[in-house]
Amino acid sequence: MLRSLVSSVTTGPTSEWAGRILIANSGLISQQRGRRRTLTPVPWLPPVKENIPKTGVGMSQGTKNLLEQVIEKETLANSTFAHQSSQETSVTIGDIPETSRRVGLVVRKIGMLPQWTNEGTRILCTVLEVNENHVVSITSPEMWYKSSAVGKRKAFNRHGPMWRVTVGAGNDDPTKYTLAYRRQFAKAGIPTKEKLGCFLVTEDALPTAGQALDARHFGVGQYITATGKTIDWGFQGGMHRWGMRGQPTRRTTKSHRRIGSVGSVGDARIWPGKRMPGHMGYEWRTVSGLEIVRINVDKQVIYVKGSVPGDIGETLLLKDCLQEEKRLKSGPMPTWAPSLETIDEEQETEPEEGVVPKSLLFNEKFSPKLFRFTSPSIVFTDADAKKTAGRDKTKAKIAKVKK
Amino acid sequence: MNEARERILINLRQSVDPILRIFGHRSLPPPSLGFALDVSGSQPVQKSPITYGSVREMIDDFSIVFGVPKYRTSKPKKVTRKFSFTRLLQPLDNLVTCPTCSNIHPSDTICDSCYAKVHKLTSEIKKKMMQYNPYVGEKQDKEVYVKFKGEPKAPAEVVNGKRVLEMEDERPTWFKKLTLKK
Amino acid sequence: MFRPAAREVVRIPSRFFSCKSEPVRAATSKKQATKEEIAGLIPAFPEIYPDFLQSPVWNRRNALKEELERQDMLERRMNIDIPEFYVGSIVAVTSSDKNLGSKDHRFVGICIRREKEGLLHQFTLRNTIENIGVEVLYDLYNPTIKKIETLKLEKRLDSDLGYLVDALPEYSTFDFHMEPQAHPAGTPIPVNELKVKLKNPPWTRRWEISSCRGIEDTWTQATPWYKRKLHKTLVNDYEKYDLIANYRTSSTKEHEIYVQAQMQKFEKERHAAGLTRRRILKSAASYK
Amino acid sequence: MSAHRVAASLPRIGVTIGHVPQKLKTGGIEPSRRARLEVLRRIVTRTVREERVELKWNRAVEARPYVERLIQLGVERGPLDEYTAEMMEWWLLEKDLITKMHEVIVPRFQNNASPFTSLFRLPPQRLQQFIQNKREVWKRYDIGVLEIHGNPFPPVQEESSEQSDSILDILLADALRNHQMDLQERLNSEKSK
Repeated sequence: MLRSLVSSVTTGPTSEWAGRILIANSGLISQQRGRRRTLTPVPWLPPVKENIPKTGVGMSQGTKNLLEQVIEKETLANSTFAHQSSQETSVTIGDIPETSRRVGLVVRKIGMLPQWTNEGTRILCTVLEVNENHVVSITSPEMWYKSSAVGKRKAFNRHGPMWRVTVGAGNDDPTKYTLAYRRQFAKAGIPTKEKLGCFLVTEDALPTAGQALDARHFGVGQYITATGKTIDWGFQGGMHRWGMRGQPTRRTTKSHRRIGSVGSVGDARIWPGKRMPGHMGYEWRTVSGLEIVRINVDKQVIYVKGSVPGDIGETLLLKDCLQEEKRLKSGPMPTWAPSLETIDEEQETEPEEGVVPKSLLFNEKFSPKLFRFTSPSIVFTDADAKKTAGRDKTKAKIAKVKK
Repeated sequence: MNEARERILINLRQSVDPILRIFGHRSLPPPSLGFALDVSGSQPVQKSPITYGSVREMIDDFSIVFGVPKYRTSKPKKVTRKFSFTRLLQPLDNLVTCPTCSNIHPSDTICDSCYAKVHKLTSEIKKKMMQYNPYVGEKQDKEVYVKFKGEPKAPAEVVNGKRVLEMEDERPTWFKKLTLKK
Repeated sequence: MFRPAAREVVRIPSRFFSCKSEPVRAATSKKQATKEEIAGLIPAFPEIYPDFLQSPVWNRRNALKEELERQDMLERRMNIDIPEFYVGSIVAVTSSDKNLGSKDHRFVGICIRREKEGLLHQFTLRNTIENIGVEVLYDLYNPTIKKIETLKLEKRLDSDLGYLVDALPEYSTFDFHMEPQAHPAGTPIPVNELKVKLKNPPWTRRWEISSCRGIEDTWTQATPWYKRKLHKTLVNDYEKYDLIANYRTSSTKEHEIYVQAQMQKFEKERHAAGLTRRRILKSAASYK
Repeated sequence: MSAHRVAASLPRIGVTIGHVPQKLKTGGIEPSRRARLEVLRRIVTRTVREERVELKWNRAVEARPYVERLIQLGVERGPLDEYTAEMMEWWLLEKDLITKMHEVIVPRFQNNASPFTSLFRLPPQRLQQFIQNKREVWKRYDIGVLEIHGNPFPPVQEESSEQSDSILDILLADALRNHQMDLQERLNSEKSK
């Protein structure tokens, strides 16, 4: 009786979030009660692409080409229309109050590459591509509360009423998707999106539906939170999945990577939650407190210091970091808009001799501590050497004579 | 559920009784048929090696081992399991008709009746191609030109150093002149 | 921990093989521009510029990331002259270090390994100082490196001289004050067919089964214990015949032509802007 | 100081290559990577010998890039290259096929790019395997036809006629043209605004 009660509690849809205890400190591998990987896909994912038998109908090559041209023109029209509509929205660069939450971006991890600081130390950065983000829909807390189970928990939480903003990324060929899926984009007047992501946004930072989001939504030097699915390792044993130590290679027969005993005799059963081999990875994980060191505006690419969950090519949700000392004090509210472009432009200094003219370079924003590859090699001064020479560890510590 | 148990009992009795007679020297009075009662009124454990008075006792002893259904499977579920193959098989939705021989085949494959003709002629040409005598030093080191019966001798520049294969029968109408794809 | 074939797998398709079986006959396409049409191409591009190749991991070959990385690499090559050197050439690197203050640190050694692609590219120099073997691993694009000189430009029989660790010290001792030997432009790169004699075993690796061509006869020196074990060792020399496994990790001609065209464009822009006269895309063997 | 010739890298293979190498099994050899290469070796030899072969579909898909790569090696580097000779010698079991490869097949593609072969799929065949005490055992085969271009055999598939005259096609083309004009007007009005 007890077992069936326990399993029904944990497998119910509402409980899969409740049972989730995430301790995000470094070393401890925290274990989650209840189901870690929901079998039902996340609600905002597009439906599995049905195999619409394209060749079933005798479409000649000419018509197919015509169809592709029309789709391209439609995507162009939608994005220009969305771009213009986001011109008019009122956007200010102001300080962000404590309680407000801004919308985030849906990005794709495209790789990792090293950057160097001005002191010559190496930083391994993750490169994230912001691929044509548009706001798809905005639902008020009341509507969200009424319409969905997730809304019942998240719409009115301890941080106050939260609006749900869905952001789409990556224009895709509409013939791949069903009409029901495409309807939400037609309503917002934006091209069909491949990936969707949801964010909790407060009232004062609400964007408008169909608004284009830009990489400059986040500033350089700001801290962000990255949420995504971890790398899918498949079925893995206890040693790799939970870091168990396994058994010695010698003097044991057929058990070197086994998990060993699974409980004490007295229990006569195995406790629920026992760490065992099973599917590892491909679960939602959040890494917060990642610093942005560089933003390439032309290519809409963000360089983030450190690593993010997920494999290369996977999608991530980027939000502002909510940790107290790393919180964003001021930035574009509710989001970046082209109208801010004129303000950011530094005054145009006439290029002295030897400096690379702006036309040859990407339009990029650098963190002050980052080494720019256009400048010559780093040269240290004697002062740097003295600064680092701390106490000479070889000599004994002698008490200072108090005068 | 009970008729399943009865069937097991009958089968077991037919196979086990002769064995019992062989080594079961002392037959205990057969306990009452009520299965559940047996379990509650069990006698004190005998020290002597276990001998089964009757099949019934043997089944009672091993019944712990049998898996038993926990819940009663409903009628609709039973019927679906037995007769629902029509629903399990999905209809094929990518069938097309071949423009030349109007034979139906999946859209991502070629038409098999057309290919049968091609296959027959190809294997004939292959047979001809393979007829060379390697021991005399003949090798497959030249391109092949296929000449059918009743065709005029091919002009020199087409054949130029190719190996000509003489085919017995006519050139089929659907096999147009081979245009060299360059 | 071996990831289940995820090293090069993006997503395992639902059907076991992912070949779309459209029955359309494969169109025969013309050969692309042959080498002569694009002027200034270097045939030995993968050997001279290993850092500009794509990653052997199929999953990491992302065009946008490569383009951004290449932009940084070319900027860096405008500020420091990175000479042409191979595994087996003797190279001198002067770099600045925070703890040394304004003094420079210069290390001379034979390059025994060049690995990884893009900004991560690393090369290892080996030398014996006071008969202690020293191997220093440098990041090619580390901004603290001030100068790289090739003192002797030559190749060896192998692309990885890891066996110098077990070889006699005389093979990896090079004088710090050795003056550079200029390589006559236009002549092919010499290949030093030196066969190295190893010290007595125990070695760091089982050189007797490795396919290194630059080692003296290892079989006679190998210990009998390993010789007895040889028939049990998993010998998979047939893997070199797997054409497609090789194709998955090697670079393609189209990519090389594209990268060289990008480098030429970058070079032309910088020359036109009058910023520098340095040439990036150059090769000692085919120097015109 | 001999300077060995630098081997230029080969162009891209224009054929779909499966993400994961298939585990091909054959009798006699314990299934391993070696067994897979042996199976592929036999298929490549037979393909070069007969220029059009019918194979199991998954094996045809797996072997096609290997045939392409061999032809590419012959076309790009020619018979004298050391790596090409080694590969040809290993991959073509019957040694007279090496001469056929260099004399017949490679000259066909001197100025052609990668797809040198075509692969067609036959509808699934249901063939009787054997009869076991009055019970026929049928087996379902997915067959692929792998062929090298320029072979003397009749073409498997004629060039499909371009213009399909189905009514739906005509209506669809017309609707698309109208939609295109509307979009054009909308864009122009936007620009003018």
